[in-house]
Amino acid sequence: MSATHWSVRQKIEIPFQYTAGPAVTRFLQGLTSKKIVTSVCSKCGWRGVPPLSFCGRCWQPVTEFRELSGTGQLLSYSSSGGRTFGLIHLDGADSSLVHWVVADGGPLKIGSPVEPVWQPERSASILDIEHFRVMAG
Amino acid sequence: MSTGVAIVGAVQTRYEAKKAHQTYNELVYEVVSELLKRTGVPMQEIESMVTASQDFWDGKTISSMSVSEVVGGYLKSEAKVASDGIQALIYGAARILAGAFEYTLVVAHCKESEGQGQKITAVMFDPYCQRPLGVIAPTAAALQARAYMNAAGIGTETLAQVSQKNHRHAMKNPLALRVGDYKIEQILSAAVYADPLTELMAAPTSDGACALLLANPEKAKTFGSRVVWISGMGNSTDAYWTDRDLAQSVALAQAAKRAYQMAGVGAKDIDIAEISARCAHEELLYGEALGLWARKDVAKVAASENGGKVNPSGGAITGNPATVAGLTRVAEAYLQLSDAAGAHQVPGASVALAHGADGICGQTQSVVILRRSEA
Amino acid sequence: MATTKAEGVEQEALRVPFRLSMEYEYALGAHAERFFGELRDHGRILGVRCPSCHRVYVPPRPVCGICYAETREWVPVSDEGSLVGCTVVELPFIDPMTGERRPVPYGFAMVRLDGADTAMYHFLEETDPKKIYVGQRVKAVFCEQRTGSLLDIQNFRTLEAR
Amino acid sequence: MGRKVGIVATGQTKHGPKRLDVNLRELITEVVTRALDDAGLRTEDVDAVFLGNMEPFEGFMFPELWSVEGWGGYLKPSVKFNTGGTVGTTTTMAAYYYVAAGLYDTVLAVGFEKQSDGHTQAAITTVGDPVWERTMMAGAVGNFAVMASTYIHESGVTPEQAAKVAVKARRNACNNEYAHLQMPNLTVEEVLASQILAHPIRKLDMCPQSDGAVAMVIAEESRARKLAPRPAWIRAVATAHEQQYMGDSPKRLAIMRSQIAASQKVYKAVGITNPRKELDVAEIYEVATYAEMAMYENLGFCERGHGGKLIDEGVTSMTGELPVNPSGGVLSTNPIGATAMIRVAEAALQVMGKAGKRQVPNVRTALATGYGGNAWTDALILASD
Repeated sequence: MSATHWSVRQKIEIPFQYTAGPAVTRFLQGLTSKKIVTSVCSKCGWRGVPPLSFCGRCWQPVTEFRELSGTGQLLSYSSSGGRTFGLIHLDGADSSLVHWVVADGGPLKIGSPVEPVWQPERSASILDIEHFRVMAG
Repeated sequence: MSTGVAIVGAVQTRYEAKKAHQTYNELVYEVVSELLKRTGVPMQEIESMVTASQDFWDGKTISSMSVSEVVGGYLKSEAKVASDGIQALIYGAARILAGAFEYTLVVAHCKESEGQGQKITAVMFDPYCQRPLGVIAPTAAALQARAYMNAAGIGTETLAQVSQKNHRHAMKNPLALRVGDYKIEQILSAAVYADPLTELMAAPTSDGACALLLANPEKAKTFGSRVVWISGMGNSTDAYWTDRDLAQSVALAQAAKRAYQMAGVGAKDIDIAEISARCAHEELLYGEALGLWARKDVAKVAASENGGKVNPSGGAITGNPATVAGLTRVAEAYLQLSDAAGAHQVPGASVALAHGADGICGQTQSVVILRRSEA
Repeated sequence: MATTKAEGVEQEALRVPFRLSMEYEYALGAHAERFFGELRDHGRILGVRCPSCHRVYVPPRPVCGICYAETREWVPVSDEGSLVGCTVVELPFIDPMTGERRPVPYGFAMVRLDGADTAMYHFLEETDPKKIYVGQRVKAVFCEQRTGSLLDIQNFRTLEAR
Repeated sequence: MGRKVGIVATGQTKHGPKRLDVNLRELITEVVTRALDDAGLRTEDVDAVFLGNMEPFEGFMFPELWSVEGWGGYLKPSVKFNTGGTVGTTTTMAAYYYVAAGLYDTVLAVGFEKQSDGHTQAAITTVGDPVWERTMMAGAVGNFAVMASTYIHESGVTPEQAAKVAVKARRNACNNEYAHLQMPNLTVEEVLASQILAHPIRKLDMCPQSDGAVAMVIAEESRARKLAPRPAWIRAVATAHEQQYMGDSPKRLAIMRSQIAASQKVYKAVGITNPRKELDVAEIYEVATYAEMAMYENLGFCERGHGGKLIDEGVTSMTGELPVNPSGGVLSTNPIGATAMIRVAEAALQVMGKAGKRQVPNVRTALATGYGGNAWTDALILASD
């Protein structure tokens, strides 16, 4: 209770488990084998990360999936709480991927080339990518 | 041209960092009771209410239940929009245009101080690939800010100028939370909100509520100069934040086009624009999409007082809570066109634009065009 | 990972866990402050009366929704009342305030205190469903130490049997 | 009263306890595809989309914006609602008002919920006020148990009569390919023997939790006539709220003030004075067996206290004078964000003559209701020309 006014502190604590569905499952499973998978719409060519099983623009199922190289370019970055978040344009994808980024091979600036650094132990989670590092040159 | 729906009154609370003295029904009763007093319309004559609030901000499933009684909803038609209050206003107008109700009360409330803002915004993010990283709304806004600065070729000084202008305007707005004649250097060196945005380039945590009364043309006749007509409305939904170019708002450009078409006006006819920008870069980005200025001119726009026609109220950056910020813009546009804006009144305006957005990096965009009545 | 056969597709169903865990500090507001101040300091329960229809509301609130009239008059109500509706919960569900299963069985009811026109949710001491019934007279059991919370009333004890 | 507006097409998923084969976006796509196919439309033909669901059940703020590609929403106007159990009917009514106002001509209404991803009773408990109710509340089960005890006291209905409601619901559901619980051989004894959740509510007295979605295409008159041979016209709509706290309505279910008010508003609007005779079918939002009987009384299907008699006499069975919930109702299917809209969709199927095995013969006028929060009510009357 604050000095002058009363309040009650309470928690809302509820466990969730989000069903990934076929396309996102394929993406997460790809991470266990160090692969970044995108979906490709046969009509408009949109390459989604995480992949889509249905294209909302063309209103048709998506059945083609591709493995990306994993490299990309930094679209933007922002550091807070001792960590730097990067918005990454992956080569061969249209969606951007947000992840942690580290300068390493060069400074963090828009356009810097980046590549994923993989965790030794992987469990079909986005955290299987430890972070993206700026590549040299 | 009028759509046939008028605003006849608008009331806001003072926006404060923490309204520890009020629970939700008291907060909302404050604005609704004042609105009924100012308009002279008793609750018995109002059958339709549209509210806007968010379960995660209120820490309650069905957040509208807390205010059902104080908005006069007992045995009446209240519905809750789970998005920015400007959407509740558009839905309220639709109810009147459908001929179903003579009046509609529109109310938005939020107490950001009661929840943990960071954690609350985290649940807007993709649960598979984004939430595990700890991404929260300030991070996404900062990523957008840097992308926009890069695309528009501007630096943080330009953002500081936008913030300076708004906080100066707020000095004439008694309801504004954060007010001050800040120096550019002060804004640039303020604590980090989320790099590159400093705390003075982003809205502080705030509590507040806002209520408007809509009326059909027949009822509006009795309100004389306090009548302001809704002459255009537009809304659009953008792609998810990681599936679009964050440096522009295609959805806002489309929402504005729809509203301009309905109102029979263009961007050049807008005398006052209240843009719902809780971060400095959003005002410039959204102003582009609204056709108020071109990207190549944003540095000049930020440096000029722009005739004081953008956010005379000080805007959302001075502290308007989520879900309320857009309805606050409509309220401020109404006050300008009914000559009730007091110290921050801009003389001679006849067409005003109010904008609202919600979701990550403004994924849902709404525009309302108001016109002074010729009475 | 559970495997399921749904809609004809054998599917390795992956599910990503997330623990929603948020803390809130809810302001009580003027009416609840008055109610709980009285409860803490004098062990008395207050309702607020509508000037138009004279209904006495517990919990108190700023306006009577029926008349849309401001409720300004505070009136004491009894710590005894009757059960408007009652139950004993046997289903162990996840309590959102802890994230764990709430211990069952526990009794709770809508209790209309003498002098109030509305009823209030509270715990019942009794947990045998055969020993509670609508209309039954009950009395508040106050805690020794009162801190200004609804749980200053530990629960309601039945005063009679069928 | 604005333009004439009709429901021309509907789509539903196969509702079930747990859809592990789709995420939320894919669940929505499944149902929007079915509704558009039913109307013979493409997404480009849709002017705006109205969505309803309960974010706390998904642990997700703006789930409809994350799912935007799932309902073809890119650069489309859209509005999101969250009003508890009534969200499906409230979303439908919003779509109706926008089209009646002439703002849009052809719109989609979508209700969705994936409850298996979360914990529904926990989330429903946060419906309770944190200061006054949450500590005692036990989700919807606890609320309905308390309300049922009051109704039993007022009307004298018996657990056997309640069990008959459960049997009617789960047997009707066998004629509904979308229903979650289909129990052709369910008996009264089985219901009475099912596990107690909160006295007097047993497991089979209570609705299930489901994953599921529903979508409807709603259009103004001229388009509606082109899109459907027999549109289900939305003839009257009403919402009536309760006061703020659970205990404000003393006899909450027994005398449901909001349901009496909302139903009388829609009856008056279409000139109905004896709903039991003048309605051909009703899809009501009953949550629990005792609630269905109480709602018969509040909806004016019978006198006060006669809810049990109506069940005993089979008045509300498929062969009765006023069939109630041919779809199996909420007792058979409950994806909360969709549940109230499923009532409207099923009522529309009856009026359009497209209800297949659960079709009540020559339906001209149907009632659909939504129940939400602390017993407030949405009511709609659908009718053919």
